[in-house]
Amino acid sequence: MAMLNSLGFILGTTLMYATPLLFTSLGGVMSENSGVVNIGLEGMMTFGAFAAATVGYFSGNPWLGFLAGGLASGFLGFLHALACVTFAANQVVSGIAINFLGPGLALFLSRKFFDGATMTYNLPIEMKMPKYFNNMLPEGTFVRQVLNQDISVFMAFTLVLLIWFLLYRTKLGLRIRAVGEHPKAADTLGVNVSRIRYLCVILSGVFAGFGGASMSLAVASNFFQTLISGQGFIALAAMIFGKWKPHGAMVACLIFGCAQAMTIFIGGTGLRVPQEFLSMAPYILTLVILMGFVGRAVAPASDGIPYIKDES
Amino acid sequence: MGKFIKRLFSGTIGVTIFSIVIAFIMGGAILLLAGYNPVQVYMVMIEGVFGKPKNMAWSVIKATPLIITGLSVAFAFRTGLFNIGAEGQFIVGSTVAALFGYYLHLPPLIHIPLVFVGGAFAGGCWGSIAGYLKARFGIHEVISTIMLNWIALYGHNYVVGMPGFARRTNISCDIQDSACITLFKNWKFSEVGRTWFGAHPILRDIFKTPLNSGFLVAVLLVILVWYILNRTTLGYRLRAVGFNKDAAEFGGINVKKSIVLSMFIAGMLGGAAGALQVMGVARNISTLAAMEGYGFDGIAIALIGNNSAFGCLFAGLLFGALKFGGARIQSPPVRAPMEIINIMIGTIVFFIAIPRLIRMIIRWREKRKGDGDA
Amino acid sequence: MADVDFTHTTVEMRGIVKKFGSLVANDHIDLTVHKGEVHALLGENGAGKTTLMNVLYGLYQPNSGEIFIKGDKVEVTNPNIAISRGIGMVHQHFMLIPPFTVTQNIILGKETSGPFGVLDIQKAAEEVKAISEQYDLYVDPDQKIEDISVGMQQRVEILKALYRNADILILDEPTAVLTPQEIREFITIIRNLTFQGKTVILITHKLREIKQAADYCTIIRRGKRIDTVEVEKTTEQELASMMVGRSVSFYVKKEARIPGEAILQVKDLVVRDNRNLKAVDGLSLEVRKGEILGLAGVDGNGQKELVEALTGLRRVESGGIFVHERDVTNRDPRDIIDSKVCTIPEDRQKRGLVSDFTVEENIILENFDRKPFSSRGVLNFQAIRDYAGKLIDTFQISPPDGTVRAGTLSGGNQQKVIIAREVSNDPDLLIASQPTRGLDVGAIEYVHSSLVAQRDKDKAVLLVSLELDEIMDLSDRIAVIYEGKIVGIVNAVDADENTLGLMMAGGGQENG
Amino acid sequence: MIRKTGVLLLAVMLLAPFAGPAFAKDMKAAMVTDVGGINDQSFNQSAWAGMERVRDELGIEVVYMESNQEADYAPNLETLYDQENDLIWGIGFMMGDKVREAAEINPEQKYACIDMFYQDPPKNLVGVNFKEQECAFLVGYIAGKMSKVNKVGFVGGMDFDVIHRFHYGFMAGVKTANPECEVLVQYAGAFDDVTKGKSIANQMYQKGADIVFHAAGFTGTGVIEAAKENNRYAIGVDMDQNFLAPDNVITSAVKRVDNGIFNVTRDLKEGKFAGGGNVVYGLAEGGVDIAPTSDKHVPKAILDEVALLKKDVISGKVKVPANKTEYEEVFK
Repeated sequence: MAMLNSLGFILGTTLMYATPLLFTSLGGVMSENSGVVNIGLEGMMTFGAFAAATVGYFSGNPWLGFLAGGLASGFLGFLHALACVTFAANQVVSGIAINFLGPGLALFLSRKFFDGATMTYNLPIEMKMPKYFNNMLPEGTFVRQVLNQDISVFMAFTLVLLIWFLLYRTKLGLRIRAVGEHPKAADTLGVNVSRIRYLCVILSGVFAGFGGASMSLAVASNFFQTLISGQGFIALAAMIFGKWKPHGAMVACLIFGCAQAMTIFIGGTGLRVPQEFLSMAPYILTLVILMGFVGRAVAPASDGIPYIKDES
Repeated sequence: MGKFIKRLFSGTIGVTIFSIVIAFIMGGAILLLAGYNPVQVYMVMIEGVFGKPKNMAWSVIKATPLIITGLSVAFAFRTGLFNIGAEGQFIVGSTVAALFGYYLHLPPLIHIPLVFVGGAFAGGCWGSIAGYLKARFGIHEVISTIMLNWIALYGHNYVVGMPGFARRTNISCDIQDSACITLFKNWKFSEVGRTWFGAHPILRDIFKTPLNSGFLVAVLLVILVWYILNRTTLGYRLRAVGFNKDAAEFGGINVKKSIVLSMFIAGMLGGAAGALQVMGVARNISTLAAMEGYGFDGIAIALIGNNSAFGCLFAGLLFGALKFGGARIQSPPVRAPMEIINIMIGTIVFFIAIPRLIRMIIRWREKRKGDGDA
Repeated sequence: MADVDFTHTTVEMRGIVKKFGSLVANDHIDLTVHKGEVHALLGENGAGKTTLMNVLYGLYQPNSGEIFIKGDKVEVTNPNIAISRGIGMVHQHFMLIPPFTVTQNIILGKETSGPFGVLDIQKAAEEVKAISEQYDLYVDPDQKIEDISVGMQQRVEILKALYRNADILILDEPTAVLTPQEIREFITIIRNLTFQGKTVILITHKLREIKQAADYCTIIRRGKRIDTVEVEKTTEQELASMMVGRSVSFYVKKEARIPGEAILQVKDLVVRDNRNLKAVDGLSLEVRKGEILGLAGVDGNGQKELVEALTGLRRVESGGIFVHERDVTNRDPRDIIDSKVCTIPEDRQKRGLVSDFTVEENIILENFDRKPFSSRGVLNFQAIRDYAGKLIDTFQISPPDGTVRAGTLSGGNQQKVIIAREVSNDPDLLIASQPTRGLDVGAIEYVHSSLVAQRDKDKAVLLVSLELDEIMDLSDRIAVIYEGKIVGIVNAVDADENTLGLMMAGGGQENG
Repeated sequence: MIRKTGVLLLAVMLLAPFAGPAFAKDMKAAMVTDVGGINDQSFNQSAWAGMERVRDELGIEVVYMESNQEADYAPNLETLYDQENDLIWGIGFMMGDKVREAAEINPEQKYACIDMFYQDPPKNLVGVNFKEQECAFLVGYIAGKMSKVNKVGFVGGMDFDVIHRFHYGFMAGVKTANPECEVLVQYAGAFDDVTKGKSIANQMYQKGADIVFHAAGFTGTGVIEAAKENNRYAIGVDMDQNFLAPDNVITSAVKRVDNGIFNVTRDLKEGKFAGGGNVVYGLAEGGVDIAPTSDKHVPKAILDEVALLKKDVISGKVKVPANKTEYEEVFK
């Protein structure tokens, strides 16, 4: 029973940790499959977390907040697309810019709306993302321990399915991947490379924003300066780890979340492991897994290369 | 002369200057929209940087580690690697410098270089881990350096708390005076020093800051990096690998070794920045709750400096000034959010990313001017 | 002759001008193509043929000029418009996506899909199969492009156009990668297509093909249309001088020589490719002092892997490589260069040059850490500049300035930089892999004479090329590679295209 | 060289008259926050509340500067020095050393630092400390009394002495109220990791604990989130955190940083600046307490017992342990 309880806790916590990463990672999957490197996920996630918490607070509706988080980051995604697609920018540089702009704007606006504070006001529980399954699952059972999650968790995993389906089973997905692999080939067949890249990069912002929103509206109940601190980069790593595939990213996020959950679990047992070593474990684990099991990851062939029509 | 200026502005430097100007305009617009007087804000910033000699000293102090982390990122970029890990290398460098600085008891002439080299070497080793992982396992350096940053952070926190090294909660013991590079560190607190400085208030003001020889080291490193990259066979080899590793391999260059070596050097620079910060400013290390951003600022600096060594020097000074001057805008009379600085930095980098836009504008202007002349 | 319908012009382009910055790629070009004909566009590399066709296909917008398709004036602002007007284009560098299947590549942009854009790949595959049967272009719809042969890939490209109901097919340098037999087959396919009412525009610089396949030929030189001629009424020599603007000799002058002892010996070599298959499978050969050994073969039969193994870039699984009877198997590239083996790599951009380096810097790529170019780890710029200047003079590299970025040079001059670098190392063995790919006639002549000069200096030369003409013109002996093995070695004087072609397709006698 | 020095000296002499301090008119006080920022729902915010009281009640002009990283402490202190404040506060022990350095360099300027106990401070510097263990003791007592399952939890931010005071004070309180009650303890290793705080608390609740006390900054807000979502109880820290979850935060171990700030600044105005030493605020001085909103959830009977206990602590009859050694001496 105790074993099952522990397992329930670890799985449940894994899901909680993985969710914001997963949304953001899927954002990365979208953008990079269309051939645009998005290192600005961190900035987008931060801005999304802020916008979600703010709109959530003022509207009292978590769904509006969640959407606003996506839209706000979608705006940053638009900027990134503008630079990378229209102006053929160096995509890494533009991403770095987003990483300064996102948090900068978030904190600046936060001070404007929240009385000089770099954090938003706390949301009461009824203004947070709901837990629909809370009451359906019987109290104290294993299933409940695992699945007693915010709705955002289920949304993230549904999104994995949707994006997998989109990329590998639909017309649009075929075109997205074609544009990421060989934009010129797609162009010669009348596929509008710019439009598809715009769409994907903006969507990548939207998903990163959802990732941020699932932090500020579900895991926590407000936005503050260090809420995201590095998760966007972890999500980026997870996407590479997952070989640029939605299901791969999901596995990577789960592994990462599980490492975090294990950290907490071990910290709660009597084992005298220094706190710092527990905290660094997930990162070491990720490196070890990359060394041993994954091998060389292959990005979409044209990932990171601007497509310039007239200079072939 | 006119031709020279024209060439300057259509080149990379022109793009950079243009981006900085746009950033100030954008920053101003945002401040205006938010209800602040941008002119006043900028005046406070400028006054904050240039108003007093000691403020300039502060800007230089702030700039010192940033110049070097910028160099670290730029060096890696020039050799085809993206070093997001300058942050971690900085942390490792500062940790080892603090340990060497505290536990070793040596005369300053030996101690100072030893601590510096120790920190730099540790940073180098940290960096070369990422290089090795890339060369041996093909792990992208972006992932590995992100992971290594966090590992460095927690390792650092562990060291801070080690019994015997922790002076009090969350803060380690100070390094020995013999490892300190702050100018007149003890003398300025002594009776004689105070009396002398009392008579020379401006110098007193300047040396009140933890002004240290770190900036000189930074300038030397800038020259060294420039020299290595452009004048030595080592630089030639690393750049060849950076530009085109297939051709380099074809030409008989050992690509894997070069990747490790180049991450080692980039890491050494990151570590050196950390060591100098400990030796000159902080004198101890303390528990980090989150990344401090030296490495991430370094990325922006490398980009603004166009990945050239001297570019990093100027971009670093710009950053130092923005950071020190920018912090002043939060106090009266303007009370503006200092995050405007990050927005401005982001804007600079953003426009640097799109030189095409700026070139288009320049071309368009020239064309218009040409039409006007005709 | 096909049924050319002179009453209908299918494509008419008038006064097309296309500029890239200051470069005028197309300078008021006119082109008229009639229904049912094979119309060749002849010109050197960079003459502007492909640009003109990209304009017709909507990939580029012309600065001025008009396009009429089937009598209607059309603004072709993007490929979709061209496609809807029945134009299909097969590019020289195939526009195929390697990890996609044949079907996915063919339907991209015109997908068969159900509600919500869900792909119906099954139905699409059937459609692909149907068309491939209709035109006798067999492909396996479910295979990935990266797993099929180049000839097969070309069929996929043609099917892509046919799938879009193209009746005007633009084929850009379609035969560059084919064996003589495949070329013959290909010409039959083209003929077949015209019989079925299609019009074909053939971009090429190969005169023989024009003679074999085309009805009309428009010659373009430096962006300008020189003339349009009826192929039957002209000679190869005439076409050539119109293309180059002067009379050219196809014949490479070369004295007979008696080769000396073997410099390079390869014994039972086995090398695996990127997919871990045996690309070189028990290959043996010898290159002797004072001879050019030409290695003929269809692309993808292990040439690339062989050269990579010889230069130390790829691991040898078994067998041995000996230079001057010294074992250099699995040595690193440095060692091999030091044993006086130099290489002109097949891919200038990828292997040959660091395009962001200056010409000077590229010239010392293999010697930068030696005196006089550096001492104690510090580069000596004066020595580098002097040396580079000398080579630039000797090899007539243009522009004659060592400080320009190598990437800004023309293809021919880039190749000259590589040749200058390799030849001036004074190698005993020179490996030249596709040394003339993508070069114009002048540059090709230059490269050829450089290779012959090496031979005449009593060096050994291994020439790997996909162009059979080149191999036959230059080589003293010709070895044919098929599926990683040498299937035959013949003396050049005894060689004829037919037997070589047969051997290249795997039909040759055993190693003699 | 000589000429250069000469020019420099000339410049110094010319500029010297302008660099001296101007005459202060009204009194001014300022504070530098640590990296948490001004509205951290914790002690920076509490400190600023104290400053605002100083402004409202004493008519002293007040300002603050926020720090983004450790390297900001010194320049921020310097900027405030330039603005001629009468008293400059450093908030948090992290900047204790920097405040002391500033005080030594600028002997005419008065400084104070929260949570910092100085050895031999100069005359112009005062360290202001709190007996966190005393308020933690009281909330521990409440937890011990209110736990229905004899199991409560403590989540610490980072492993060091201020947090140890909370930790062992709390343990002592719990054991005093109910020796049978088990205390689950876990440190998060961070003050800013909400997810971690939430997971740790989740685990504690899952293991059966019904009340969790945190001393963990933002990490602790995660603890309160977990309480809300699991519908259990949590105990807040530093300020009255009931507003974060009115139904779940039963009480808070309040550290009256605001009172500390107010008192020291008022003393300065009245000419009684306690420079050259430290002041320690405990229950007796009103420096720590339990939250005023405690009566919403805690039964009157228990609050009455707490009131008695408070008297005993103040009178010294009950000695509250502040670290592990002291704790083990009492509860073995």
